[in-house]
Amino acid sequence: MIEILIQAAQIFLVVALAPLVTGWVRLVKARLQGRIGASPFQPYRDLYRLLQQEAVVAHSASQLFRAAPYVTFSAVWLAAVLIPTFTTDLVLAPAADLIALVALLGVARFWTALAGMDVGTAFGGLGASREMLIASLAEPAMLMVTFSLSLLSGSTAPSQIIAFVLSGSVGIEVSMGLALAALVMVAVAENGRIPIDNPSTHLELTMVHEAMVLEYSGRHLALMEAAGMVRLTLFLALIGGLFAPWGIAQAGAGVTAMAVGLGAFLAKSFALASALAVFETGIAKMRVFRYADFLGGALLLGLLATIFLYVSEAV
Amino acid sequence: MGAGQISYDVAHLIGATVLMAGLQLLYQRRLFAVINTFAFQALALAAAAGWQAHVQNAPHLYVTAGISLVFKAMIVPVALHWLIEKLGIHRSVETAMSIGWTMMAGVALVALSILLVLPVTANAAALTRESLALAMSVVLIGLLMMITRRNAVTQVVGFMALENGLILAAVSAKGMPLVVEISVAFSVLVAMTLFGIFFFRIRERFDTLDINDVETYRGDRQ
Amino acid sequence: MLIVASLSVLVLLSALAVVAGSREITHRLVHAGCAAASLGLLVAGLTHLGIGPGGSPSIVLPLGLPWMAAHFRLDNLSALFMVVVDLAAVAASIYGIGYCRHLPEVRRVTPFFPLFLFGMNAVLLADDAFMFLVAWEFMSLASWLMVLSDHKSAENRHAAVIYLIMAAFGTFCLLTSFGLMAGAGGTYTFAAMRQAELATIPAFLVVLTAVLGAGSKAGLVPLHVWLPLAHPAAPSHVSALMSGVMTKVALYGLIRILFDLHGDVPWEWGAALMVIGGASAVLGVLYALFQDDLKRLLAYSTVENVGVAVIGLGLGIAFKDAGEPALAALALVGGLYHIVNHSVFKTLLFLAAGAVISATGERRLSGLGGLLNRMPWTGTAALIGAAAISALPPLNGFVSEWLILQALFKGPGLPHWAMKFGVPVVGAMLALAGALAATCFVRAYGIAFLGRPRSLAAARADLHPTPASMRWTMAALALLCILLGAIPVTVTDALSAVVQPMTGLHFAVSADLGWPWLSPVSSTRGSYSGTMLVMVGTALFAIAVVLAHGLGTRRVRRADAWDCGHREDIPETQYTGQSFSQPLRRVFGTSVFLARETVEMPEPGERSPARLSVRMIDPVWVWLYDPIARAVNFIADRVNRMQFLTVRGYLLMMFSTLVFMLLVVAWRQQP
Amino acid sequence: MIDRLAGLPGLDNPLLWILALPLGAAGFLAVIRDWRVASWVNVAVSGTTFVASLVLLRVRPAPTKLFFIDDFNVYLVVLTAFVGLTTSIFSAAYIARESEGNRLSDLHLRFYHAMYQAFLFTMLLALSANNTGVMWVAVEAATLTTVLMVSLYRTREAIEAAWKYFILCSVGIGLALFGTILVYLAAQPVMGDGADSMAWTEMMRRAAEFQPDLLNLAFVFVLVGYGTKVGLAPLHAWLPDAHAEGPTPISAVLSGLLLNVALYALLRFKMLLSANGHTLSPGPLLVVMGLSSLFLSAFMLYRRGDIKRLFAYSSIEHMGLITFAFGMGGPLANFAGLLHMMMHSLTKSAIFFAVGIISQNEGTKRIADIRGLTVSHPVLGWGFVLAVLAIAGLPPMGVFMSEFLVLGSTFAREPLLALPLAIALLLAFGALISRLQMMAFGEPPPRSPVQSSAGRVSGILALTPLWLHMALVLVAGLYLPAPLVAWFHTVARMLG
Repeated sequence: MIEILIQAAQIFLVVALAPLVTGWVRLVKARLQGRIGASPFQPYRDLYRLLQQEAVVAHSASQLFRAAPYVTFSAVWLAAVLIPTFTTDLVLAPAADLIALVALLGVARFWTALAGMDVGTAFGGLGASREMLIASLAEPAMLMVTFSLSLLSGSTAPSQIIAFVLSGSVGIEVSMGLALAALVMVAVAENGRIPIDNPSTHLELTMVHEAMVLEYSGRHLALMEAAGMVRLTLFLALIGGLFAPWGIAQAGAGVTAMAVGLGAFLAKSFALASALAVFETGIAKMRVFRYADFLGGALLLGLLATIFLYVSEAV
Repeated sequence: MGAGQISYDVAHLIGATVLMAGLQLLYQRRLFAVINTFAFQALALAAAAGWQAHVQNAPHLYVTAGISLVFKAMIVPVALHWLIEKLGIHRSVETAMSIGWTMMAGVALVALSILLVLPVTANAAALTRESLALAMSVVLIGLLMMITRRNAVTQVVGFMALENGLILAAVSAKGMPLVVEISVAFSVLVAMTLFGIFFFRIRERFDTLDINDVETYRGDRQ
Repeated sequence: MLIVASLSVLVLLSALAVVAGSREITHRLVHAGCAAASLGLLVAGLTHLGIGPGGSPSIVLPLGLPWMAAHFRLDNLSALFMVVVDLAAVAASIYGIGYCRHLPEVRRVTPFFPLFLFGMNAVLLADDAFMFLVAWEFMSLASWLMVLSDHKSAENRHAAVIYLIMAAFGTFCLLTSFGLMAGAGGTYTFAAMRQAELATIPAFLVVLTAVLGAGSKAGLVPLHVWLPLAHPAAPSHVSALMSGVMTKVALYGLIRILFDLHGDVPWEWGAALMVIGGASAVLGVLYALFQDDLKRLLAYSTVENVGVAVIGLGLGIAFKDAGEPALAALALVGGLYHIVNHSVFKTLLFLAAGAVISATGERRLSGLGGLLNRMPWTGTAALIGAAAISALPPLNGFVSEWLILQALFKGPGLPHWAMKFGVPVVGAMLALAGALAATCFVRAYGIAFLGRPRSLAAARADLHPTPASMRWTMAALALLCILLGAIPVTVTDALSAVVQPMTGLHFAVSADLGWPWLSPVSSTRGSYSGTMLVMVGTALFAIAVVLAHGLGTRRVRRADAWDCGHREDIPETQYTGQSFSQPLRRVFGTSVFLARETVEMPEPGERSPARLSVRMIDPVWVWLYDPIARAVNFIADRVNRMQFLTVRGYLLMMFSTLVFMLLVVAWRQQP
Repeated sequence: MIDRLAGLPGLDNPLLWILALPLGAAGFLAVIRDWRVASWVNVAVSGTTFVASLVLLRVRPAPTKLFFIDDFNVYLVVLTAFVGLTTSIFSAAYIARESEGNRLSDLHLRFYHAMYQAFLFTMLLALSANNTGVMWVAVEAATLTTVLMVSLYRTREAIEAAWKYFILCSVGIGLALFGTILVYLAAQPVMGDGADSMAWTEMMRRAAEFQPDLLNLAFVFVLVGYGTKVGLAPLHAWLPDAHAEGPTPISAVLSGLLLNVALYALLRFKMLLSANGHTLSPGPLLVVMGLSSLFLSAFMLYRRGDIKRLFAYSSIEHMGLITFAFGMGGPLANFAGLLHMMMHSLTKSAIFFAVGIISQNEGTKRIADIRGLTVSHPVLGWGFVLAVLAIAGLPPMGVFMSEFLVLGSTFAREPLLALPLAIALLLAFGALISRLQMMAFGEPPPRSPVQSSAGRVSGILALTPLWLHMALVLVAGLYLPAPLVAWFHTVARMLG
């Protein structure tokens, strides 16, 4: 019974928290750029406003165009539901390990890209094409990260990995570092942040994600935006959970532990969000055809991470 | 035994003559000489057959002797002379390989056949082993002649020399039946060859049927 | 009994098609009959799987080689593949009832279609090498004739000849394999081969030739060249079978030899197979990414999926040789699962392609577009198929890839250093292939079914409604894609029963979490449950809908596309297949296919449009096949001169042969 | 003379009829004026000969001095009689069509029919001869008759082909005779003078005592001699042209029967060697010649533009395969060789039937000009496709079974030899299939098909043999009758 409640809590926590995290990132960026910036709660208002507006759908659009936002959002949400945030003791956790998480994000991407192509405008295709280019390199990188983590901990389930890391049997592993680096790069790419993509640009030739959702409006756009926010939260939670799991509540922990876990989770998330903001402010966006190098690098890091395990085993 | 000795010597002598005639065929430069030499070889063959008939007292061999005497030693040479006149064939032998080399090759073939036959026929009658070696060399020389001489006539002669060798082997194989049939069959072949040369107007060589058109047909040129 | 009946029905049907081929009803009748017959076979296979392990006794017919009759036998493995084959066969046949009307040369298809089905089933049932090869060639022959059915186009004839030659190559290879296993005795029964003790080198050759032979039919790189030519050339429901099923029959042959007849294959071969599989997967999907022809794209993606399955098999061999039956079973189950899945969604996609072609008469992506609005059934089915083949949960494609990855992640546990370092690389290849597959099918589906029609034919697609038989088959297959993904555990249990004789271990893929949870080896290893995902996912979807509609409005207004304010209604401005794959072409094409882009800009003031032309060369052709062809031509030219010698020349050849042999004898006779 | 007459079979002996019928018919046909009657008489005689030969399956006549029937030649005799019959049926139709075009005068046709029967006679004689000399004479006579028929059209090409054929084969025959004499010399010391030491039945019994070295020598000559007639490379030169230029029925019997007869002669001598046991093994020589024929023809196939030459070369290929099989020896390979002899003669003659009709319909022999047969003439076209697929070695036709056995057994014993074999077969396969597709599929050339009623009748008449042969080959591919298998096994054992 209690597990069910925890799970339910998690389900709504991620959705509730996601806009705030995004808002926080924007705020920090604004401050770093010397602006006052909107309040971190602005995203909630934006989403609500969009929900109120009527949805405009192009004549040439098909049913897929209207279904896509819901599917995308629920896929990302489902992924976010299954990863440990403040506790590893989730009923649904066994339903999907890291591989399945990657694939769930893939579902969201699949639909978004198709939706981008559905109206039949040049920009939609452009966005979809670039998005898939990024994905087809980022996804393998993510899987290689999973590979090395599962080699290290003997499991692909996040909860198990966290348990393993917490057990302290892992020292300072080179491969852990490499995996972390790869995961961060993937996260940047997946969430369409600088240097891969600029979430706040509408400069036509540099858009990726924005170009796909260009035709959306009203609640459809709201769902797409929300999906993006949840995805960001998800990745922050993942990085924080896998590589700095301290404070997270283990199975069978009491309420206090849960509270601690929640606090730790929020702290980690906002810290990482701030870090992201700093990072984004620091560097410039790269040209489309450098993506391959960037993400190929991530893939190779992931591969190296697995290889290094034997090196450290061998010595 | 004496008689055996004598019969052996004579047979050997005649066989050797046939072979010599064969080698001489390779040596000739003029068509008529070739034909005459061939006639001489046929004569020798007839003698060999006759002698074998006498020795093995196998009467049917006299038929073979008769055939080679009448048909090969007389009719064929005459026919060839007539052909040459009729078709106006060049009188000189075109060689694809110089006389000297041909002779050497011929000798080598003789050596080869002796090398092959003599050791293996140890238990055969002495009579046969000698003439078998001779016959084989004649056969090979005939084939050699067909290859190294360009004229139609010389090639026919080569073929007939080859066949003389076979008859020689046949007659000297003690008590071999069907020799007559075989020699008859061969005479038919020879006849057809001559007929063909005449009928198809083969002036120069087997290869082209008609000298008039240059490009000869060899089957689906694409 | 049922099997024999169904098979004989098939033969009779083809006879019927020959006799009464002139009437249109015959063709529909034949296809219906095929559906019934293959349904019978399907039932037979399923019941046998239901009974559980232990093959039925071998049936002996007084056919084939006189001294060893013809043996037939149905064991779990063949039963599984029988299910795979006939599932697709039923679908294709029913589809054919409606589809055969659209065929240009239907009289050249119907007679061979039943024979094709017959051949494939016979391969699975054969229990001796002779019958196996007869059926194998029979299968090739029938499909060759159907590839040739539209024989007026030179392209198809070219495809057909290459196909048949490659098939013959494969047969010769398998013949070698069997010949070596049978030994000089000439007892070609599988039972005898299982007992055969092989020395090192023959054993090596057996596996090598088996891989070459089965691989060439399954379309493993670099023996895949015929596949993308031949599969598209056939009528779509035949292409579906060739691509979705015939390649599986080839894999059956591979499994039969490597795991059953030969028994103990060394791990090096496992490694080799994994590398081949990885290469096929990546190259296949890359080829597919750059195709403009819808059916050829699907054919290339077949190469990829076969590669994925083969990775599983190779891993299975490696684990088995390393004495890890549990993991071997896991890998094999993954491989077999992928085989099942691919047969379903590849059939579905080819059938959809067929529907598209018969509605629009257009095979090129660049001529399609906007079909989802005009062909909703086909569009929806194809969408599910595309999602499944892109390995998206909760559909079936994902489950098999998940299983193979799970096995792969254990690969570094193998004792050999080659594997320790090789497996991660193969893993990367597999992951890359999966991601690229998603891209490939986003492209294919997006260009063909979404956006605005790129040609008049595509715009008028709704004027040619798809016949019911076609629609229902596609719907059924799409449903199957979901089902196989939603209840993975049920499937894996059946598969592990099939795998048991191969690994000698009964192995529950849902270890200790119980039914809906797919948790191989142990519950802490990582687990997956399609069932749960479906349930929770739908729940969340519902919540999302309720939230969005509850908090906001439900009003929708149709308007022109905004497109950043550029108003235009020229469909040509859409992204095309070419432009979609252009970034990836820059990334991979230049290195793999030596792709070169050239832009011709018109002179200033000229009206002619600027052109971007892309040249890509297929390395396999350039480096492997062209040289062979050149060599053959060269030698043929030289040899051909012997046709034009003079009589004297020929006599010379005779003479030298004679003298040569005499010399040989003289030499050999020296005491 | 007396002993020779004693060699003849008695009236109760089916063999007498099998031999006497064609011989008599040859004389009779020479005097029939009307070719229509003649062609039907031809069919009738061949039919009765075939029936008579069927008797051999039941009663096995006792061997005489000159003639005998054993497990080996019985099936060849029946096969020869059968293909003789079917070919005569085909030839009736073929001649009818030819005479429409007035390519052949009545005199030529009389000559043709007479020679046809004479040819059948010589082949049956060669097969059933119990005496090496008689066999030799028969083969020589067969050469002569066929030479005359090859030159029937009197075109330059025909005459040149005939000439080439004549010269090469007479030389070959000569060498074969020398080999025969050598064998006699090997036998004579053991078994004394006279016909006994030329009779197969006698020689086989006491072969072990013969002098091995002499047999080696003999076999070389026999191999080159009869090998020329078998058409083994590099002695093959006469074969393609002779097949291409003669009337198609003759090409059919040449490929289908004459090559078999020559091979049969060769194999008899091989049996002698293996019965002797102390000789050098003839296997290597056969294997080498077989492989050379396979490769030569495989490459030649790629350059052929003439449909009849194409299949002539494919005959060389298959003879090479058979020779290879016998060279490998062993129960499996020998069995396969015997089976392949049968399958090849059925299939190849069927192919030539088809080719004959095709070249008559299209009015050309150039492959490049033949297109879309399955469209323009479905029954003929598909029959042709079936036949070519069969000869290419695709199941379920019989050729596949024999090729399977040859390859399988060779791989089991000599993988290094099997590899080139497989390569050559694959090469030939490729060439045949590509040509087949060219001819059978694609857009047929625009031509108004002029089908006179007579033409249609003769068309059906011409197609029956083709489909009959294919049916047999198909059945044989799936099921072989037990007695045939038993014969093959005994012969395979004799061949060692």
